[in-house]
Amino acid sequence: MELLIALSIGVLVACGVYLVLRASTFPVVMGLTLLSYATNLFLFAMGRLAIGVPAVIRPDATVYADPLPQALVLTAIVIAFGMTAFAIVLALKARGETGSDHVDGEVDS
Amino acid sequence: MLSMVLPLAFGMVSLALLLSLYRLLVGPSVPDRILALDTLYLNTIALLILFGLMQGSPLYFEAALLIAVMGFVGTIALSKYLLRGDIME
Amino acid sequence: MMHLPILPILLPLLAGIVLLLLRPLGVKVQRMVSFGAGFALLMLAVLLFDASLSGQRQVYVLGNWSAPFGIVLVFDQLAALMLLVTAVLAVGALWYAIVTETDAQGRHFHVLFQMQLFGLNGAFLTGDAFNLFVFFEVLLLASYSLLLHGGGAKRTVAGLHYVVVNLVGSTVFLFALGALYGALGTLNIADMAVKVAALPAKREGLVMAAGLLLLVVFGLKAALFPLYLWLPAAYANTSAPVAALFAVMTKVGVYAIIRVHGTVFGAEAGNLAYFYAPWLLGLGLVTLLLAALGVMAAFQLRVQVAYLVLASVATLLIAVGLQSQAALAAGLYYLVHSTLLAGGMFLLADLIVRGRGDYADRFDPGMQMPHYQLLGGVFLLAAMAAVGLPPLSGFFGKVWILQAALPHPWHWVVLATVLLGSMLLLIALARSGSVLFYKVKAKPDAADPVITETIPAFGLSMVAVLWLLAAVPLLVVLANPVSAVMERVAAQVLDVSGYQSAVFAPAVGGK
Amino acid sequence: MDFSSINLPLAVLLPLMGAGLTVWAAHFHRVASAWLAGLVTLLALLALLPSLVAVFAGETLIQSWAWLPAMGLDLAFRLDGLGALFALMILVIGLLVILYARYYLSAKDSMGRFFAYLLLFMGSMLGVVLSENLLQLMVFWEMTSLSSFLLISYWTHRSDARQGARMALAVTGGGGLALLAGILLLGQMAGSYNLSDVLLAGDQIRAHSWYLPTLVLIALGVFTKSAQFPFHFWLPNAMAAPTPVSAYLHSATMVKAGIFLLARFFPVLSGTPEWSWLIGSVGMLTLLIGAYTALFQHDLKGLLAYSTISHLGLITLLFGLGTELAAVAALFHIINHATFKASLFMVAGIIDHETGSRDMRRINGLLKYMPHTAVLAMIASAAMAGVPLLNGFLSKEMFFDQAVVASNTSMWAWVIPALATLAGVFSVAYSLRFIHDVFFNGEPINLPKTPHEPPRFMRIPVDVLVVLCLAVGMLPMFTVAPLLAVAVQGTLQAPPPEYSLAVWHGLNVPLLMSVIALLGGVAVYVVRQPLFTLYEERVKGQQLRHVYDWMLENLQAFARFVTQWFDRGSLQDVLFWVLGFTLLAGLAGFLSSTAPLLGGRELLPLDGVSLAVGSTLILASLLSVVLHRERLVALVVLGAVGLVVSLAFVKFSAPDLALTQLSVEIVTVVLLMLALYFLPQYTPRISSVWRKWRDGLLAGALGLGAALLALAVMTRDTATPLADYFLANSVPGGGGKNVVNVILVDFRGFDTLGEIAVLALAGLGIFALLQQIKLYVPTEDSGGRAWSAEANPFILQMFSRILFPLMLMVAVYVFLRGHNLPGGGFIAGLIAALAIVLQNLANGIAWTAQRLRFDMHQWLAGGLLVAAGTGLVAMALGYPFLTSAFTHVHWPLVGDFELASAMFFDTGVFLVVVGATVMILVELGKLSRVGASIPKEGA
Amino acid sequence: MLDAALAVLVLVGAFFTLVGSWGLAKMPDFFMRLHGPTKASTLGVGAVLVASALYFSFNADGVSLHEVLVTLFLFMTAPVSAHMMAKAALHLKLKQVERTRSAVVESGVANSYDGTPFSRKE
Amino acid sequence: MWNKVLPHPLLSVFLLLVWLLLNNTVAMGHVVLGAVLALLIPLLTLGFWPERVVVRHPWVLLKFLLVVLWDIVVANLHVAALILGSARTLQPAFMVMELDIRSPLGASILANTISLTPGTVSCELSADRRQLLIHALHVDDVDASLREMKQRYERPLMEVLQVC
Repeated sequence: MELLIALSIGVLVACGVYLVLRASTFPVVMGLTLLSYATNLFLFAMGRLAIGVPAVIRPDATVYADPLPQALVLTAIVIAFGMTAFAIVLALKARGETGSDHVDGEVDS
Repeated sequence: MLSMVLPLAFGMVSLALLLSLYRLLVGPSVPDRILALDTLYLNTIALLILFGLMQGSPLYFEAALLIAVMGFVGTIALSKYLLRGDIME
Repeated sequence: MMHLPILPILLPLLAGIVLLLLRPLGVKVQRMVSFGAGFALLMLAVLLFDASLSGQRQVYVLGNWSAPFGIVLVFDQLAALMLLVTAVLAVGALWYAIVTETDAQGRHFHVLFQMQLFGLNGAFLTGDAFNLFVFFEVLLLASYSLLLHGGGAKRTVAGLHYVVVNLVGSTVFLFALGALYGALGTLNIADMAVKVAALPAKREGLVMAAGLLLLVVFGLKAALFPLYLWLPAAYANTSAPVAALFAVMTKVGVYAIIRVHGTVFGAEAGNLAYFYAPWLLGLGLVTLLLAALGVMAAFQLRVQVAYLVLASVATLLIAVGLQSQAALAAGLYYLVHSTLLAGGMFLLADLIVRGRGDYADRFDPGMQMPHYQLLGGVFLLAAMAAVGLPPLSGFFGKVWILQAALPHPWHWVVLATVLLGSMLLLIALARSGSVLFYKVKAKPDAADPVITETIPAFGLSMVAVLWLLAAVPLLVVLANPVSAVMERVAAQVLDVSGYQSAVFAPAVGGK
Repeated sequence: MDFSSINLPLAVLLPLMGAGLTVWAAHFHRVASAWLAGLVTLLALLALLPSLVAVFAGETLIQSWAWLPAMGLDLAFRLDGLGALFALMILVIGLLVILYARYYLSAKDSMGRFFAYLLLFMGSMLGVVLSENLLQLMVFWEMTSLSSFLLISYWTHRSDARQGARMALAVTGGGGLALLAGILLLGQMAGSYNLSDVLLAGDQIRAHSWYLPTLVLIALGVFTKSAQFPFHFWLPNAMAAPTPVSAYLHSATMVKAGIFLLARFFPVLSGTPEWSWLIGSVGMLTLLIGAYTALFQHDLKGLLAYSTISHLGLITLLFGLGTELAAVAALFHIINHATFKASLFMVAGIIDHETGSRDMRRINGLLKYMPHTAVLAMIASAAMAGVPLLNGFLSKEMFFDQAVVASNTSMWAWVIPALATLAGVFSVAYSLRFIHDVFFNGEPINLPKTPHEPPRFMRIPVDVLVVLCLAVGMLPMFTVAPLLAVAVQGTLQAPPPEYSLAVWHGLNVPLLMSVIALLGGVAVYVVRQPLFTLYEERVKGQQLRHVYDWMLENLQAFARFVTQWFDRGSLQDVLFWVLGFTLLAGLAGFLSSTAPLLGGRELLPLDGVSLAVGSTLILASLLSVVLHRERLVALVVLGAVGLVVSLAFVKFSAPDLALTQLSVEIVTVVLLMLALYFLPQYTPRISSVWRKWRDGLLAGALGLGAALLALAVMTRDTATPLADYFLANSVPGGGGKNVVNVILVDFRGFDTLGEIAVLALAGLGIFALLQQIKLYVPTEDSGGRAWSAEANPFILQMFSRILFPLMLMVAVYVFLRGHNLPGGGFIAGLIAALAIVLQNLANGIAWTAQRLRFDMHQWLAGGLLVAAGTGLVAMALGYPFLTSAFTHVHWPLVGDFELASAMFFDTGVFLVVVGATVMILVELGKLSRVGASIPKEGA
Repeated sequence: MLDAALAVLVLVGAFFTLVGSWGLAKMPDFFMRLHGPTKASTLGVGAVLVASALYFSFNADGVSLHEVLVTLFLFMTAPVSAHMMAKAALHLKLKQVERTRSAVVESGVANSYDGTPFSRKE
Repeated sequence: MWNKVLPHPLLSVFLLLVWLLLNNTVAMGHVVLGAVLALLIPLLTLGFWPERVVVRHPWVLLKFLLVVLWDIVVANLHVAALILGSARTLQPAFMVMELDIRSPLGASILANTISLTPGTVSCELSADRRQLLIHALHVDDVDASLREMKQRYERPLMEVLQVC
């Protein structure tokens, strides 16, 4: 199972990185979104994986998943959302100002 | 008995998931892919409820509820994009 | 006063909220509130700095959850120093923005400005690695908007690059933090140091990788080679008060390295003690050379100043990389000098841009600008300080660092690089000053733009420039007490066990 | 405070402070600044006088205060014989130059500025010679370079002045940096930066392994400052300065600073073969080249400049010889050279001033126009040539003598005296040229002005100096002897050796050499024509300044090349470096330890469903890359990826995360769609194949790295039971069963405060960004079809309105249960926001805005205020910020329920999330109404 | 008895879910694909939800009916989604299999919302 | 007066029900809370429902709902068979239904009902809301099929909801 998660993280990172390195703003933002998915999964996995344990305190339960990484991921998700939103609007702004979707502000060719 | 059929049910829903993924992969048209995504949402709800049954935990309900509510918005927005481009006007 | 450490965080936050609420009351009210808050922050920073001189660390246990479980703020001399520098810079930048009405060129300038301070101060005070991440994001997002304040194609493109690069940086930050948490099981910086000191050998590679990833993140903020490419365009194309405030942004990265790496991988970290230092030193040297070449290659003043910022950060990182108390003290001295100087220079560059009309700050001979004597004189002083010529603070900072480098095995390289860098800066700045102030046309060409007769609000603008540049002579005149403080700050920073015992001391009060 | 304990710094500070005053004084009357400058100089001289008595008695005065003790930098001044000699030269000649300059400067020139610079320089120079602390010496040293830059570039409109000044600054400032390094090393070796200590540590230093580098570095400082070969080229170019500046800086002071340093460090560094070779050979070369080149200058000041170079070479050579007597000769020549060269420069200035030209091919026969000046010039030139009965002769004799003494040591012995004589020959020749060409040699040719004698006071300084030349030359024992004696003592830090200042030493080898030099000089001057031709054809082009220019140009080009290559303003490049470096850093981290990559923790078994879900994730991500050109499709696929990620969170027992991820993912997709409307629908193919491979490889490597990093952690056990604390304290301490939520709003509520601040900032930032944005609004889709005419499909409208209250209900539900069950303010906020967004989607923004009149700014402010206020209440009650409290309340009818402060905090979160999300999406949605004003690109 | 009912419901639900996706994957044109997921899957999910409601009503304390809500939501949203997607497909003039009998003039479908009513094809 | 406080009593009842369903409880506390919300939310969203919705024959509505539910189940089996069978034998069709129902809500519900019942998806509603374009997966007789739908769904809906 851990292998599968690691593989997923790896693929997400690879896809995200590849898209981030593209020359137009939209793929870059998509790449950033993929990267944030990868980050969330990674951060979450850092609390180790646990299947079928209760998510809230129950009198009869003794084993729980590590809640801290979950809280961190929540924070990270929110922040990534704000950042992505900003980035995409900025991409629009750049298009408005430079007339181009190219990340370096040159006219699309 | 439930515990016996659950793996089977999981298998069927997983297969459904993969079939939807297939449609997502091959398209061919954009509405096809939107439909595939919509179906993925449905499959996911089923999967979640099955999880809940397997774990005996009611905590998966909200996720299902949310998908039912939110997935709809996604599909609507995508369809409207095809129709109007400007989804909020 | 128990709540002292959190006040520098709360003050700008509340100011930001109040500004947002008072939005309908118009720009005048906004200015008064914002500047008032900035000034209050400065007073507070002075007060706190004075309080820190006792050498006592103050730990503020947020939510009354003691470390390592809750988040703590650790207020020590280094934090106090950073707060003070930031506040001084902020007041100058804010003043300039108000008198030149830069703040009215877009929306929400003052809210964003206060939130930027909120983020900065939070980053300086927090004792928790993840909380540091959060404050980094706060200050970054505020900085994105501030950077873009006013608009324009070049600014937007530069902003886009800045934003995307920092988003990637945030991703790496989270990966590094995640790996550290996974390997050490804690997020509190002091606790991390405890865990690293007792780290099983089997986890060393993992922790080192995470530590270096973290160095990438901080290096990105600090503009370390090869991560600095976002900086020149971003700083050169934003509005002057923002660029001035940004002078402290790179220092946040340096601060984070000193704080996080210096504590977690400090003297007690066994095999991992200071393993990052050679990276800093080596990359700092390369950065310095490239920055100096950049200063030479610049075609316009603001780009040149941006590269000067880079050079100063590189010098600072070299000091940190030398990894000795003397070098650190020297580095901190240099930090104060370079931050305020860079802020002043950006404002000065803006005045020059405004004085030269369409020639702006390009290194082409234009018409004589208004107030050229005063501007030229101030430019000369600033340039001297930037190059590191005596009798200004740049010289003392640089020499102190070099002196501290002598016991280090790499002293020849450091000596050669820093001095070569200074040489290049000297040549370049002599040229730019000469072009801007000396090489003026006697009469305009037919195709020339209209000559700028006056600079609006020149006197008031100049106040901000001089406010920031005052540091340059003051650091020299007061070198004796200032250097003594820096030595104590450095000693306190390197005292990891003292930091730990302060953090883990039983909290005051209780539930 | 006793005056005699602060007079040294006072002497230095007076001119420095006077610099500011002169600018101020010039506001009243331009000449006032000159008087003030003179007064200040006089005061400085007076300040020093009381101490001179002690110095002449052989004492060394030191006055010091701590300045930057951590660095070993004290504010420390020292007056000994050497310092006194230089200080007197600086002040006395300074006084004369000020007097001279007051008449030299024309009405157009700003006197305030000139004298300010001059005093600045004077103070710096005094600082150099009076420093006890070496770092402090460095401070003043660089200040002399800087103030000389200002002085040389005084006529800023002249490009030769600007260039000459920059060259001087670059060379001397650069040399200063080398000197700085040398001094740092010296101090490190001596253990102190105080001269007194360093002077005592000579043996130790000479035996140190750093000795040679230190020597070279210090020599570099000396050579650049004192215009020694190969750095001498700046001096002739500095002649663009006003002549008083040349008279002061380039004869008596600035260029002597390097020499001063040689004298200062003589006891510490001299006496080794390295010293002799380095200093001696450079001095010799400079002596010859300077003397030779001087002859061929047509510019008066150029001749004097090269002559100066030559004489500086001579002094350097003397120090390089390393003997005590050579040092005596050197010091003596310093004094002599200062007097005659300063006066010659002043004469050159007078001639320039009165004729309007400095070209010796045009200035001829001035004797009859300005006889007085001519006499002065001839005496000074004769001194320069080393004619007996003048001061130049005495020191030159001593030089020849030492050259002969030095020659005793080697087989090539004759070389040094021979070369010295040769230099003497040229020296005589150019002195002769100066006199003959200018004052005789026919009539002036085509001069701008008719020459006449200068104002009386302009000539007085020259008179004084020439009288000094004569007095020293004829009566050395009664004039210069005491000063020289203390200077020698100060230099050697030992009692002076036996030497004689007599005019006549009998017939000996040095006298013979002098005679040869005089006769040879006359001979060379007589047959100068072929030499001139030779020089013009062969030598003139080979100047070092061209090398300097070439180097500077190439350096500039190199800088541009490197900078533009590395910083080409491309985001792709920036990201490539960042990501590549990240890979490198991670890799280096793993490789620098021998610890195994993976641990031995037992892994969870893999099941079919997970495999299906996992492969969905992987395939969908890959698909989003493959299809990324078709942006809308890629977006759909991205939605699927987000969905599967949230499914994974469910699988691994994190429902809160799943809910959040899911909501955010939908909002993100809607957001991206809103943006996509204004962007091209397809990404053009820009990347080259090579670029794709490069990016692909980097992406793959980083993906692999991330996977390995994840595995490396996951295959090891958790480190510490931090989680146990949270689990144990969540209910009793935080009052909530949902630990994740309690962490968010209580244990780590501060994080959340920052997080909502980020969100609020994103909203505000986006609001600000969208204000002046102008975008092309497409009227047809990418396939060229017109948009559907129906803005708001009817069925959608109806059902979205039905859903609205339901969704709000769900939001409230999710919010209220958050503390104990999965949910909370954030998710609830997103649901509520999405409910509002749905209304905008289905009914249009205007329609919705009419019915929901909220200013989202107030929501943001209110939310932040509520959240922060929760913390402030705790502070008011005497607890730390954000301390939580909860209680159970019993209400009739309703029953028991829990009231927690965290709930208020969560309300703040809710408000901010709704505010920010709605603000972002709706503001973006509004864009199509303000746009449409710019054309589509390419159209 | 309950167990058996649950098992049947779960199996039926999973089956219909599968059938929906099967249809999605198999059908030759978009409009035909639309039928499977929007209905079969909806019903399938509904069945699973009912099973869940039953299960928790009997296995936990108190009646659990909130699964009904999910079903309710789905029944409200799924047709709207389908409608919107169909509209989009019509707008894009997606190809239908040739044997589809069309009661509508081509242009009438494509620009369906220019306000004119559909006209019958003869 | 009541119109002001309780603009949509039906909606409020419905919301209270939803609240109790959500919380899976009929505890007094939740009833009170739910009631408060059920009052507040309609007030908040008042602008979205300017006109009152009048339901005239609740029993007809109930019957309609049951019929639809039954149709969903039965017809789903049918469609499942169609899907699993050979796709080549299917006879898809676009049909136009002339609407008699005038209530906007009614038309929407009808369209949705048709979409929900298997085999048919309502694709397009004309601007005058008098025609509905339906796609059917498999029909033998278009007109018969249309007639049946009108009979089963439109009629009861018209009874329940009529524009006043």
